[in-house]
Amino acid sequence: MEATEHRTPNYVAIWGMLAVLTVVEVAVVYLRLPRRLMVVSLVFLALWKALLVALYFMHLRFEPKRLLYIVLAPLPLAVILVFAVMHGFRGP
Amino acid sequence: MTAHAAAPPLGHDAPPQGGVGVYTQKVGMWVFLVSEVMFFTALIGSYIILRWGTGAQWPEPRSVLAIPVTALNTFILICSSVSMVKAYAAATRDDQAGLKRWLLLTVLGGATFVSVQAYEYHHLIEKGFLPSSGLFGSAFYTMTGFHGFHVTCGVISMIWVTIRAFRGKYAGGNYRGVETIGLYWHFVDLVWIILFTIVYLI
Amino acid sequence: MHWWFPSNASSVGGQVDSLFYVILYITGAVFVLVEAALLVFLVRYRRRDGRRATYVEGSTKAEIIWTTIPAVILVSLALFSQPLWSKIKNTDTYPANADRIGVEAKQFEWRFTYPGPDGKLGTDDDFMKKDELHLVVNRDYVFELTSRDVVHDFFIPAFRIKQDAVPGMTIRVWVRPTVPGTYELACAELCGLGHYRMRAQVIVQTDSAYAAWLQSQGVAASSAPAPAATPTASEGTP
Amino acid sequence: MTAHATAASHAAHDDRPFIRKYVFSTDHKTIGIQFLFLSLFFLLVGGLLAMGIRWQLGFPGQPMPLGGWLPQSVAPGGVVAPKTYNSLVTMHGTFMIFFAVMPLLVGVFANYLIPLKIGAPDMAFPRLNMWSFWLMIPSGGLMLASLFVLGGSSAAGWTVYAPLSGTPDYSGVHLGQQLWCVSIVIFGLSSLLGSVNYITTVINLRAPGMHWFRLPLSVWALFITAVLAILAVPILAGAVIMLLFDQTIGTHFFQPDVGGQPLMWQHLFWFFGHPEVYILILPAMGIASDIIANGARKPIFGYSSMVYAMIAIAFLGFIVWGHHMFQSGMNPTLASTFMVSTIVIAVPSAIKVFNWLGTLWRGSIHFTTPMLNALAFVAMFIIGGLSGIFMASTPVDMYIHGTYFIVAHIHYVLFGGSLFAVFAGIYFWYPKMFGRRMSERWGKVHFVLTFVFYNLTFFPMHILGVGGEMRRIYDPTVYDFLRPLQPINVFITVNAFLLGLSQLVFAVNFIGSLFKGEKAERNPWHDTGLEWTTASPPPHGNFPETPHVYHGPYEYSVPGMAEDFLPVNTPPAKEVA
Repeated sequence: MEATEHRTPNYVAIWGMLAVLTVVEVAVVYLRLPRRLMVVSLVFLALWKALLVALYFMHLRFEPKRLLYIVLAPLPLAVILVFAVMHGFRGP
Repeated sequence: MTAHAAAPPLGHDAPPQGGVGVYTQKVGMWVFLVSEVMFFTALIGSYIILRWGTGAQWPEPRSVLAIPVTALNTFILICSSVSMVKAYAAATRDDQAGLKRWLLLTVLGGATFVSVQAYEYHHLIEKGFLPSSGLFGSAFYTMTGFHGFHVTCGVISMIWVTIRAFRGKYAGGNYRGVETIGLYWHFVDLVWIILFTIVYLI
Repeated sequence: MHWWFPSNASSVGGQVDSLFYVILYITGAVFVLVEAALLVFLVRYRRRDGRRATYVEGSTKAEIIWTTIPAVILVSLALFSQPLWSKIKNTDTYPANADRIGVEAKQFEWRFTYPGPDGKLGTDDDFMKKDELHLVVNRDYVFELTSRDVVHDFFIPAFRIKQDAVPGMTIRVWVRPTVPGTYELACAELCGLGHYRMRAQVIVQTDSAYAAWLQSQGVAASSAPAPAATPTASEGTP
Repeated sequence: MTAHATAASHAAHDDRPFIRKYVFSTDHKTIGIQFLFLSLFFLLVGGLLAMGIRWQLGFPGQPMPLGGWLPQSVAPGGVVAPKTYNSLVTMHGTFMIFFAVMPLLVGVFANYLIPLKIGAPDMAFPRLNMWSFWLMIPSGGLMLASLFVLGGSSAAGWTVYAPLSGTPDYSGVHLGQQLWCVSIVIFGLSSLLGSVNYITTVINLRAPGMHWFRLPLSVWALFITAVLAILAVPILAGAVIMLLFDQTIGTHFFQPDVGGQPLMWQHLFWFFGHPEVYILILPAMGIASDIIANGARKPIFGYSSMVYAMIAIAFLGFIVWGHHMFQSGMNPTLASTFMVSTIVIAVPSAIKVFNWLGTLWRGSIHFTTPMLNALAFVAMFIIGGLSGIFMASTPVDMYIHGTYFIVAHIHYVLFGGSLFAVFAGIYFWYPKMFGRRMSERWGKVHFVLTFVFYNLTFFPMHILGVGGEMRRIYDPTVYDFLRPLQPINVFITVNAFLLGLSQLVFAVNFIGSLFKGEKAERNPWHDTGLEWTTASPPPHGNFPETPHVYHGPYEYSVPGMAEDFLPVNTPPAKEVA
């Protein structure tokens, strides 16, 4: 059926990448980089890892587009919620 | 969820009128995961809001938590995700021995993760870091606790799937149950990747 | 009988009321038109023998019209509301020379802290009054609203002013009373057992009456230099 | 119930034992009917609590009729105590919203109608569906139990604002509030399982030919509602869990002592709470659309814009939550943003109202009981929608926020809107559910009484609100400026009691018709929907063979046809004949 048709990705390679990214993350923390740079790179690394899991392990890359719409639906709402609430508190 | 996986014969419930083009259990699981995203949004969002939106006092996570242990635990969870996807690949090839082996490894990985987390909690509580220890304590235990709860549920379902695999329920290319539980498993892994970064590292 | 707004006694109340009436007239007109159309249709197109319904699936033109008109009216209402809202709640626009009064809500009473002779809050000569707020007519006030326990709501119907008091936050509320008299301050957010009796008096008086009241409290009028009142003496008896 | 009357005819393929058939059934129809009985029970509970509230407001400090039967701690000398009053207000809201109106609309109609209307034999996950019902039992049971525990039930309002709800020292409620939280979490799980099912079923189990734009508006509405539920309810669950932890294990999420944020509770709650309002009104819109098209014998006016309007409402419903918090101490600039989004959401609602009017225009309106209730839905929804515009305007909201104006508004939407549609739906699909018809005459009596007393009860609340009367006030006569309004309160109370009594007509009609009702044919309302092409009540598995759909959902009075309705599964060849 549809899920088996796609070329099987090299799971071991992705596993290696995830492992390396985790090591890099921990290294970033202990490198004592400037705080802003550290936060940006950590967020970037986390998103990269999350995308690898979602695209290959959950094989979203190989799913029909319409399923993607369902999956992506909550993300804008999550962002709206967090940003609106953070801006909702008055300044001192 | 898994109980139904094998019930309808393949191709029976192919959507007649342009559904999303995948089988029903998978649609159901993804819809469920969408709601899980919102659940973790409430928890992770609260953490972000409390820490960065209100100017509250916040300790450096690294001064409280043991990063190396948790990094190792992260790695274990990632490994169990890989073994899960290998189990799925084995199921699609009808490689029954591989399926059983990889499922067992996945259960082992998940159980190890939960055990390490229990050890971590024990250690932190002994040190006097409790859910009542300020906002960080509150958020830390609620977020990692609920993630741990999800992993535990995953391990229990995974044991169930493994038992079914040993009974040959996924023979003949019937991979749906394995794929569906796998989606949940990878999702839990994905949430941990985000949690680890936000709670432990930043 | 008085079955409508309490009479207005603040500088912004009139504008709030006018906005209310603008919306009331618009929605009232829409209400009458739409419900009348509904009734007319119900009578005119009731089932009668020998007549069939006309097969109509829709009309893009009609739908565009009845999408656009409400959209225009509604958006202009929002634009119309915005300046008044900003004037009332945006703390940046508050008058700089306003008198400050601390308002602390707690279960189930209001505590008003007056700045005392030096005109500043947070100094030794502040004095506190329970459930009684004295204001001078036509003077700007900025209340510093806090809560000691749960969420309360500072509601003076005659001033058309309402603002939650949230524990952990200090919220500034501007008000300019315009009519002398005695009004009521209510808590408008469920705050526990005694919520319904969490009530205070707001007494808007002339300058001289206010000064006399200050005198009776053992505090000299803010204009005259006076010996600092001790906190015990200033603790008003409720 | 009455199912056994027809069950004999298809016993061949329905040999489930009693317990699988009527108790732990996985059949969506049985589950829908179970939800119906359960939620009508909670509607009764919520209604009785409302009577207590109204008595105290109309006649403060006077002993309640039958109040002497209550324990002295709850009602000393038959007079409602202040704490009891707060409990009544809280539990009335909780029961009505979570355990009456939401299960009535979603549990009953989504379960019963979706598979029948899209031509599916059952839900995608029947066993999960059964769980979704059976989780409601512990959930509702805990909520009921909380009324009887030491310290009383939750008394912080149905919005349970922290920190009042989070700290027993402030509210005097210990266990009751915790039970509230646990019950709501279980409720959330139940609603989640149901919603996953509805969404998956609509996506994947539609009969051949039933493409998206042939779905009846009721199915569209229920589908969109389920989407709202899976996105909004988990936020509530997360927030309630944090609140529960604040109470039990000493966390500080909403406790300001070490920097927790009471406002964050309000944000999370209303991020759920506003979509919840649409969860409660969208299915009503869908049901009303179906019944109005049927009653007017006309296609729904502007079908596709009705669908897009619902989608727009659903999306906008997620970005308007702040309008519940204009006076909460939230940044006033953010409030302005919420004002604009709130104003915008009125547009799709207006489109829907005009399209219903367009449907009636040049129709041939049959005043059946369901149609009368559906028309009342439209008429009342107009009032509820228009009164909402007052609140959307931030400066006006400053005055009417937290007053009876809000109470009037929510009851015009949830009672005048949702409940009239629920009544319409029950009268309409009762023959399909039970194989018997409810009495039309008594149905009309019930409608007239409800419509009149409903308006006499809730319309005057607008005036109370303009007069400044705060909601959730135990005794309004404490305030000088409210005392002149007291005659209105007395008037409302009298009418509220009459409104409550009028529901006896419905109860007798509903229960009596189960046994004595006239036997229903397959299609008593001459409707076009698929559910009417199968037996009443439908057999297990719904359709003897998978139906094929050839037409849109509202083909009424098609020119050139003898009949004034064209069932969706009529093959095109037959149509000519």
